[in-house]
Amino acid sequence: MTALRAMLGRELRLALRGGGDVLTLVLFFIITGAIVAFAVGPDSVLLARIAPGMVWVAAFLAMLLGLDRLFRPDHEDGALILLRQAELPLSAAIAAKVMVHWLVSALPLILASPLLALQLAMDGETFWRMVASLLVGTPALAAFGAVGAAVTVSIRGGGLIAPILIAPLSIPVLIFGVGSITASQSSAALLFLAALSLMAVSLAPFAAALAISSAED
Amino acid sequence: MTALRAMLGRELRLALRGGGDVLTLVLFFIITGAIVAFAVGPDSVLLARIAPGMVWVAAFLAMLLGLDRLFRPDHEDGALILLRQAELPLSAAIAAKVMVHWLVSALPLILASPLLALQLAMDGETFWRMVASLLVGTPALAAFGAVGAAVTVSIRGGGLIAPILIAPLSIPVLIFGVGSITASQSSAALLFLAALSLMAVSLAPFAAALAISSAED
Amino acid sequence: MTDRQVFPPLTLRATGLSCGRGGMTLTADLSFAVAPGQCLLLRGPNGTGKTTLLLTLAGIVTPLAGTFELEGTDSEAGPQLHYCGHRNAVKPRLSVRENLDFWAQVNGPTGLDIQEALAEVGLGELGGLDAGYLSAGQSRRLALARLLVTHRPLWLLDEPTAALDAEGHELVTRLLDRHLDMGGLALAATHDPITLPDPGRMETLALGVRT
Amino acid sequence: MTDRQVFPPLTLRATGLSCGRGGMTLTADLSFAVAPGQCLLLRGPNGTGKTTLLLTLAGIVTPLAGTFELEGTDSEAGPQLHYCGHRNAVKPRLSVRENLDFWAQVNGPTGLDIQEALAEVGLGELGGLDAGYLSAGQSRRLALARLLVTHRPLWLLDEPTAALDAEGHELVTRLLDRHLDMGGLALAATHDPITLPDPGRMETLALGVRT
Amino acid sequence: MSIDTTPKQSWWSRIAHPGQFVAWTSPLLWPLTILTAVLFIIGLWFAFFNSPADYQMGDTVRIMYVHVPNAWLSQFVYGVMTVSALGTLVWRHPMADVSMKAAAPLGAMFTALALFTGALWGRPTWGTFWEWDGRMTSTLVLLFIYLGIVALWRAFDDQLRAARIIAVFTLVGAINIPIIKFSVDWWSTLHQPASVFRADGPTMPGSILTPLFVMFFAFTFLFLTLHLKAMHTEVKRRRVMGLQRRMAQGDAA
Amino acid sequence: MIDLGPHAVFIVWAYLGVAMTVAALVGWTLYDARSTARRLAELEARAPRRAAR
Ligand code: HEM
Ligand SMILES: Nc1ncnc2c1ncn2[C@@H]1O[C@H](COP(=O)(O)OP(=O)(O)OP(=O)(O)O)[C@@H](O)[C@H]1O
Ligand SMILES: Nc1ncnc2c1ncn2[C@@H]1O[C@H](COP(=O)(O)OP(=O)(O)OP(=O)(O)O)[C@@H](O)[C@H]1O
Ligand SMILES: [Mg+2]
Ligand SMILES: [Mg+2]
Repeated sequence: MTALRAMLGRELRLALRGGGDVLTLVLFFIITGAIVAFAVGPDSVLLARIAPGMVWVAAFLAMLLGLDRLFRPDHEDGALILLRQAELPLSAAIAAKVMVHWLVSALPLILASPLLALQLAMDGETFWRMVASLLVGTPALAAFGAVGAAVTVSIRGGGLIAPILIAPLSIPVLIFGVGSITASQSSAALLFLAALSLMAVSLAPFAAALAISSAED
Repeated sequence: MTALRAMLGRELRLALRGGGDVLTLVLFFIITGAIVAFAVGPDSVLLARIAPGMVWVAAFLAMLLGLDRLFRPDHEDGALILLRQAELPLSAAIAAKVMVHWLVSALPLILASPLLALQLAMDGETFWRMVASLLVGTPALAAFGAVGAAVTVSIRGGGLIAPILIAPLSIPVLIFGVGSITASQSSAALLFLAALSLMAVSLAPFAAALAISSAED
Repeated sequence: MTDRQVFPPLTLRATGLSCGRGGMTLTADLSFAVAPGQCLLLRGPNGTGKTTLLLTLAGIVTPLAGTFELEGTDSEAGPQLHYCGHRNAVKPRLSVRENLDFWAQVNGPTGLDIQEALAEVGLGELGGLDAGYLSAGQSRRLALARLLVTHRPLWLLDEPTAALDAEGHELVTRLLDRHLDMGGLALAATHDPITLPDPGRMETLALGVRT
Repeated sequence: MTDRQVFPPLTLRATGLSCGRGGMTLTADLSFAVAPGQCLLLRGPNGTGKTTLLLTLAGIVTPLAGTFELEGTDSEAGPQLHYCGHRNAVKPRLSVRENLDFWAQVNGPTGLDIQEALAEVGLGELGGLDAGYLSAGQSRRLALARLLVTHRPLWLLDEPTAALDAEGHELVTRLLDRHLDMGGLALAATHDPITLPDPGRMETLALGVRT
Repeated sequence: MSIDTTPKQSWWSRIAHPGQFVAWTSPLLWPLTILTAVLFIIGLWFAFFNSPADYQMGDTVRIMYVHVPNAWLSQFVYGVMTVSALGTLVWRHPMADVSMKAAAPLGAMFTALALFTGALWGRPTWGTFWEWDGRMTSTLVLLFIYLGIVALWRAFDDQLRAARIIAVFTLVGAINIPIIKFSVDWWSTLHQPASVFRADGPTMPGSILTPLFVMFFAFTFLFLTLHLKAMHTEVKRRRVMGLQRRMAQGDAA
Repeated sequence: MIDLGPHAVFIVWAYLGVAMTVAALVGWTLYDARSTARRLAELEARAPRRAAR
């Protein structure tokens, strides 16, 4: 337990001391909203129509940005080899990483989402549904991202492959995420999203650990 | 001259031999298009409206994704120090890097743009305007990105400054880029974009070189 | 650390072990046994597969043929070895103490106290410093301190003395000697001379001469 | 390489030089001069500022006080020095030959031919291999080959023998000796003993004892 | 961490050794090729000369004889890859990763062909090449997954090491594909009121079923043949890479 | 040839496209097999000592 706490603490410190990563993410998220709003023009009906989708696309793309930093630094300075020999199981270490990844790359987006809602002329009720759907759905994105990053970590310079691998896998998250904002049966979609997140979060650390421990050096 | 050619060749090889080869990037854009369709829904009128914005967001994202690989590997394995002592001026080396960055992260997008246009239900005329605007505008993104990456790599904890630095520079590019696809005075926007790119590309290598060479190790 | 023989008596035995990278055999058909309190030095020119052998024993690289086993461990016990490779796994953004503390927690703090371990490797006063500021030798010392904060019977050291000064060489010898005293095992690949006070504890395995 | 004294007679002179990192003085008030054909060995425990001094002379770190100068260069000439640091600047994705060729082009191919240089450092047959596959010592050899493909009078070597085997130590000695023969200058920070055939060419600067 | 190398005298170990696998399965190649060719000839003859036009879709029903087999194979090949991935991860069977690698580009091609023929069929029947229909869309996603796997194989320079990692990803994909299918169905019914009709009524007359089945087997055997051949090539390619590396290293120990 | 009705273009294109792709794949498979076998033979001729491993 203390080992897991130590892992969480280390990851958080590394992520936060690293500096601008979080800010880049948030800025990217907001810029995406601004650009789309600009492209569509001042048609608030249309904007509101596309808003749920755009929020999810922006969130998905923003979460891709931090992916390469999940395992690569540890791979390159030899820490990943040592983690494979730690008392703490590798999958637990990865679970901690996924959690911190979510904390530093999804949570800031959710906190910044009011700005996006404003840009995309979202009404109050939709806004709250969006917050709920992001809260419930982004863990799945983080988990899939971890699998993608783990699979590509031993590829030198393979930064772009991970997004390609996980984008098709993330489509259900996107569909249910958008569905839980717009659809008439939004609560059903939200439930599904929750189930998906739960499954992804509970399985991904093991898959990622398997991928990492079957990579040589 | 041969030194510059060697630099270009090395950067190209490094970029292409990694996982980030052109096929991967092309795939990335196609998948981005599909993601947008999944999120917004299969309504071709809607898709066409947001298409210009999405194209530029995708381009921006692709450039951001590759940014970390611009100077960081060279910084970490000590090559950046050696480049400061090379016969080839550092700014020339950086210019080569920016050029290759554009070649591997913007050009494939432009090549893949017909597929993106298809997915997002763009009409023929818009498509050509998009190609023109991407061709003219992406160099500026690459150049600004290089400055941001240089600042980040050289200043410890300078991570925080970089995004704040790039964001205000990139937003005009994105706005004019989108403008030159949609707006009625698209040729004016395109001209502006060209001026911006020209300025950015010619100044950025010097700014980046200054940032790097004023950093201690 | 005060009591000797803290480890159960283990023996590392390899029979017919062939290691290699990318399908290419580097060290063929090795058989050796390392008894408790014994240190095996791996020697050989650059590129003969010392690192590869250590990685194989650490379970990172799959052996091409043959087997090896740490006899005497009960299967319940967790990882039994420390690998200390070329790269130090030091995070520049964390302080020296945070770096070490992290590994102590993650591996189980069964060994020395953090501060003691830092003092032992000569970093006692740098605990609060950002680890990115450490010199090459200091980073190496920090990596060695990791071996001290968690007791594990088998040490796999890859050029432990790299970047260390004369005092650092002594430090490595001292640490190794104490580890063997406690009944530990060690394999060390090195180009520098390492001489333990009791030469009977050291054996040398010279890997094939190439290139 | 056949003719001796290919470099103009240069002298590296430092007067009252203080180097340090982050505002903290490490080596205070150094004065020394290195004449053509001379090698200055920097010695001292870990963390005393050998690397910092070399980086200062390479122009990467600004000195805290004092000056240094390479006397005898005309200001038109490009960079006059090779810095060979702890890290090897070897790109894993490029082949060994491509790696070396790149630096030859970028620094100006005024020295040995690529293949000759590789043979010189003992990598003659690995030219086509992906550099990521090189062992630690082989990578170091590749870094040393970079010094050979471009002639530059001043060599700043940071632990040149790190990770090298016995034959590699000889290689470094041989390369240094030949460089001094040609009228070159060298500064080397090292923990290993380096002995040139002609001891008159070597001087030692022991840096202060800290921590 | 130990590897058992004691020889087992079962067929399992006979195909476990790459060299023996090639020697053992090579005689199968020609019969498979001939069988495939014969099936194609019969199937095409049926498809063009011995089957009626559908009363509803007219002659376009003939596209079905290439569409459905490809669509089926697009999923079957993923099944083959999944089983191979299990073989790599669970049984560490050396031929499993070869099979996995050889199948990926074939699967991508069959999926692409399913999309292509489907699109060409959609135009006359639905009046559009592309509709965001559930089945079509999930096939598109499947294509992305295939292409991702192909890209992944290309990105690793050490194919032996790549196999286990890619096996993990293949299995993750296998879990996810049913979810994708389901979610896409849900999505398109959500967005699209019943504008799409499907002509896959259960009442297919036998005269249509016969060519369908023959073509179905023809394509399946085509896959088996190509897969086997590609596996042989892959085994040889690995030996080439091993030899090249050894040669690049000079006289290895 | 039989009459394919009003949509002959689509049918013909579907079959042609499938045929061309399959042909290309078969061709590529054969080419790949041949060139790999040739390289293997070359290498084994150059390094006969280690031909079998
Ligand atoms: C790009 C467009 C299309 C794609 C990706 C696609 C994909 C698929 C898939 C995945 C199957 C299931 C195969 C199996 O499980 O064995 C299938 C079967 C089938 N498709 Fe398509 N399809 C497309 C267009 C069409 C069109 C336009 C029609 C006809 C109007 C059509 C008619 C059928 C029929 C009759 C079957 C077989 C019946 C069945 O398995 O239920 N498809 N297709
Ligand atoms: N991933 C890899 N794939 C193929 N060959 C590799 C790989 N990694 C290393 N090698 C090769 O294996 C050989 C041995 O490497 P290793 O690192 O084990 O040597 P070493 O004995 O530790 O040498 P050193 O003393 O220089 O550290 C080298 O010749 C290298 O080219
Ligand atoms: N950026 C920095 N800011 C502040 N202090 C630093 C910085 N970089 C290094 N130091 C400190 O400078 C000191 C000397 O570092 P340096 O690398 O020069 O030592 P060294 O003599 O080369 O040691 P070694 O033999 O271990 O390589 C160290 O004590 C280190 O803590
Ligand atoms: Mg080694
Ligand atoms: Mg140093």
